[in-house]
Amino acid sequence: MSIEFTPTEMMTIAAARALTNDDVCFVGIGAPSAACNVARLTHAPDITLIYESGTIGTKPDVLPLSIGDGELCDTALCTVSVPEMFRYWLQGGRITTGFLGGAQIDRFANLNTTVVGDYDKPKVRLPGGGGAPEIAGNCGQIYITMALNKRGFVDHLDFITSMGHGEGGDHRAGLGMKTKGPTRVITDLCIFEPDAATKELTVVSIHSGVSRATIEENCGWPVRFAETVAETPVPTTAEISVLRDINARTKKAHEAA
Amino acid sequence: MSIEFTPTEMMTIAAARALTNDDVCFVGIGAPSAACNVARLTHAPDITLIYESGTIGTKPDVLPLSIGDGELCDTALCTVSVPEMFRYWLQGGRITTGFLGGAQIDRFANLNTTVVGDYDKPKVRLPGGGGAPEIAGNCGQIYITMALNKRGFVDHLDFITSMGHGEGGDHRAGLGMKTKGPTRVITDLCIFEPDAATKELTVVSIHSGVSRATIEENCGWPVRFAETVAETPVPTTAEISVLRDINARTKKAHEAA
Amino acid sequence: MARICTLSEAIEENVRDGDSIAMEGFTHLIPYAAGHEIIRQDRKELFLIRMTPDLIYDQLIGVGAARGMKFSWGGNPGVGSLHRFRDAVENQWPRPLEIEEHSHAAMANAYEAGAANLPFAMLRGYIGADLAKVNPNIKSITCPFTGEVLAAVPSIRPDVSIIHAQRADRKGNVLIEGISGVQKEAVLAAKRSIATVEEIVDELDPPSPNAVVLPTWAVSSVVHVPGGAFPSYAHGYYARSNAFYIAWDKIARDRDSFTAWIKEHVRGGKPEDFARHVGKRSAKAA
Amino acid sequence: MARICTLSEAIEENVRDGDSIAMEGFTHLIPYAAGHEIIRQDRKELFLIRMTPDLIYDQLIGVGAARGMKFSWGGNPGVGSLHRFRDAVENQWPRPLEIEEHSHAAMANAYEAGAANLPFAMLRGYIGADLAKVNPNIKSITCPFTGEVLAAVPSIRPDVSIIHAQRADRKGNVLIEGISGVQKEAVLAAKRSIATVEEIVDELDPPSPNAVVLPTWAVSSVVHVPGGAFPSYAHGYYARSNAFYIAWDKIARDRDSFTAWIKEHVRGGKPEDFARHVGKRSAKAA
Repeated sequence: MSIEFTPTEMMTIAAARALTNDDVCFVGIGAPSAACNVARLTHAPDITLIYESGTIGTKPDVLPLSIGDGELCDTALCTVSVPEMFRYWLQGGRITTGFLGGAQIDRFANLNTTVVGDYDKPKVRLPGGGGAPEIAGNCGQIYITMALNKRGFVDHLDFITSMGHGEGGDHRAGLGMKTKGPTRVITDLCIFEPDAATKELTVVSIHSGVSRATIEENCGWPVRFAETVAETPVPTTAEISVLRDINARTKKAHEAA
Repeated sequence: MSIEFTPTEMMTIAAARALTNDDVCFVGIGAPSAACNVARLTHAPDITLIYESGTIGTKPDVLPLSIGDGELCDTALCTVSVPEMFRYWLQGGRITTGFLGGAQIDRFANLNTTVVGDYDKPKVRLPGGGGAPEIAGNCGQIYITMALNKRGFVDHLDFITSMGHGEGGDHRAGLGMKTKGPTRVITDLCIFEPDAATKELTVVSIHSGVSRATIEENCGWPVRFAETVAETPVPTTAEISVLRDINARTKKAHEAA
Repeated sequence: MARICTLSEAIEENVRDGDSIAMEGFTHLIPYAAGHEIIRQDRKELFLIRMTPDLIYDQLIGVGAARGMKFSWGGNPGVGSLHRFRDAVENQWPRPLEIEEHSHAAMANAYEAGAANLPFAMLRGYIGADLAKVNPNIKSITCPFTGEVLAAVPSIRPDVSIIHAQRADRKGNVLIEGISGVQKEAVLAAKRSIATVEEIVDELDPPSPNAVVLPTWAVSSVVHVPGGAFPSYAHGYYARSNAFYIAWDKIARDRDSFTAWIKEHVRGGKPEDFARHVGKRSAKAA
Repeated sequence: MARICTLSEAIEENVRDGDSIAMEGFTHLIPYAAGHEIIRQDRKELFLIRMTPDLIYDQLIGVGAARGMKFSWGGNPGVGSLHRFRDAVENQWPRPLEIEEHSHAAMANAYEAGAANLPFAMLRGYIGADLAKVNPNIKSITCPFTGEVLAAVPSIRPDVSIIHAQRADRKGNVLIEGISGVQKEAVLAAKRSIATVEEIVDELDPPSPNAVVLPTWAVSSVVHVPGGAFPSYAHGYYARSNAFYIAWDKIARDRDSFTAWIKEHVRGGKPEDFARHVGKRSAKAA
């Protein structure tokens, strides 16, 4: 029996699988939030989800539209102030995994969510960094989820909002950062991991039915593939049904509200 | 009709009278705690009392033995963490009046509660400063209550635990301190205030029945008297009965517990 | 002691042309009714401070009330752009907007330092990030014990801070419950402050000794404005109107439709209008 | 995830000879039972950290378990001296005690900085005070924006912190209610941590979303020790034994009576002994 699924569903489920029961996860809105909650509702029921609004150990029944929806507080173990969240919990080094996305990413997993064009005279003014600069620096490791396309995966960033591996190699460690930085970039077509030495993003797994050519066509830099590239296992019936259920509940809730 | 009262009662009541309804008061244990609560139970029912344990707007029915008795939390508007108390409320400049006492005081209202003798080889090791150094610096003004005797009112302090007016004059302002420092020292025999120019403690009011000679005999430095020295009004029946009632309730509670 | 008064009086007394102003609420408890009153009273040359400008500052920017803004994330959460903010930055409409941009961590620390009466905040932050290159208010500080270098930003000390909260008692003590964001810090860091509240009650009766309470003597004005956080929400009273946030995208995308909306709903409105959102939404309350 | 275990196991696993150790609780919730277990397990060369050493450290100092102590107020609250502490400082009995002395504000800020993973804390403090002359760990820092000079102290990062709290659930999440002191900061600043609790319950059910809760993954060990804060108190469970604090003055004044007391009540005691204080004192509970 084969299951129909969209590339976005595959991306979310691949991201969910990267999480474990022991993770303490700083969750962003959008794809990360879906992935983290699918993990919680499938293989990682004891995962700790934290949203930057201050909600710790939250178990939302529908996905929040904002980072601080009431649902997050209602279902949390506790809720702390935003200064405490950033000081004791994020900077305190208590978060194992941070999830980030962005408008643009480069081959060293640096992210831009600030401006397209010149900072002082931007072509497009994006929302800005929010929590990202310090999430990138203070979480044990970073997962990134973004759809793979040339608008997002670019050869050169106009602005580095949050540092990934900088210029590659040991750049990050050289700046005194003790955390791992981005260890995985999960897209709708494939999964990248940084090369152990150069830190350049390298395809390690390709989603079912996707060709190398499609990946290359959709990426703004010449794509490197690992020596052994896996095929990402297709979503299971359980994974897909949990994801679709939560998306349906979410849609209904947001439209009603 | 004349009321019998002890010098300690007079001291506490004189201190209570210095407080107003608008004061936000950082309360120490012992005489300050009695004075602040007598003020609250007589002429200043809306005074805000804060104890360094984090209890804000507390209204104890019995005086606490420690700075963090349950009674303080039970009757408080709210209770904050100790770092918040010292950061947002004391350092934040939100306290109008701080109450201090000490083992020793000098003529410029500097206090010692740290050591008698050399710091490294003390003759007597006292408890130390606790909140005093920053209470002295960050409250709008400071009241001090201490029994007047030669052991406490000394010509020279072995150790300055908390700064009053330093070496006098504009010493305090010269160190960048914007608060007033000690504005009144209330003893069991008289009330001192710092001279406007020199900041030397000067007797401005003498308790009923006390002679200038008695004050001079009990003070470790040559006492200055203000040009006009008032006679401290004797306690009213109401003041005395409120003080004795709270002391009686307190004694009963502490012995029972 | 806080003065309990009308919203019009509170804005009149506390918000002045040219002020730096922080209106806080992290998704939750955003003081929209107060924002509308500022527009009605036609305040000018404001320097806006807020971690997430949100619709409330999109409105103030769009009417031209702001000369500048300090912020850390300027989007419509879960929806997309703040079009009035973008129009001001990209096209200087209706006027140029000076921006001072930080990260959330830096803003949160800067509020915290302001509440603690410190001149600056330090954090492990901004490493490898370009923001430090374009914002002269991001400097560094060296630990005198370890030699480590940390980021430093000035503390936030607004002329006035405005928050919305669940309840106040008749003395003006204010209780905040749920996602409390940086509201306590914003109030304590400011020279003057206003709290609009859902209810004024005889007894505040906080659910725990450790509840988030602002004593009356730490707040300038307290105003009863039921529904005053709509389309944001008040935990225990009404839920967030995600539908309004989604609808705002279309309203604000176009200058004319934005201006028409402001004319009808803000300039032609009054604080009491917010009360209807409580009834409408209370079924969703916790 | 915290391991729920016996007090003996928790001390065995988390407290090592030579450790820096913070046992916190500001008058309230002082972890006395854990202190006694450390004495029974004969830990040596500890560096004690605590704002108010109180009877708990008077006992550890008196048995010779400590090489040094960092503190800000070393008295018996409302009663007088800590005689074992004084005997150690004045007469080096039973051994010399290295002291690092601060103010409350500095200690509170240093714990806060430790929890925030900062190397130092800054404060408006110590101005004109002699402590800065005798403690090399009081330095200064200059604001890079205003040029103001502030006091700086190293952050506190204990090897192990121990607290007592009201409740934990079966996963090991811990709730503190009432005067919460610096306990949250002490636990988050430490490498390892123990919470002894009055009760272990199925549902933690905090009274407010903003209650003081330590998640299980932020604590190493959780131990059920009813009455474990006696003669201090547990808000909602039992009141402070002011009478014991007063009685301690006489017990501790004399080396022999102190040693006899330790022999009978600590070395000859067990964690379960603390439970009787709950029953005895529960009538006074809030």
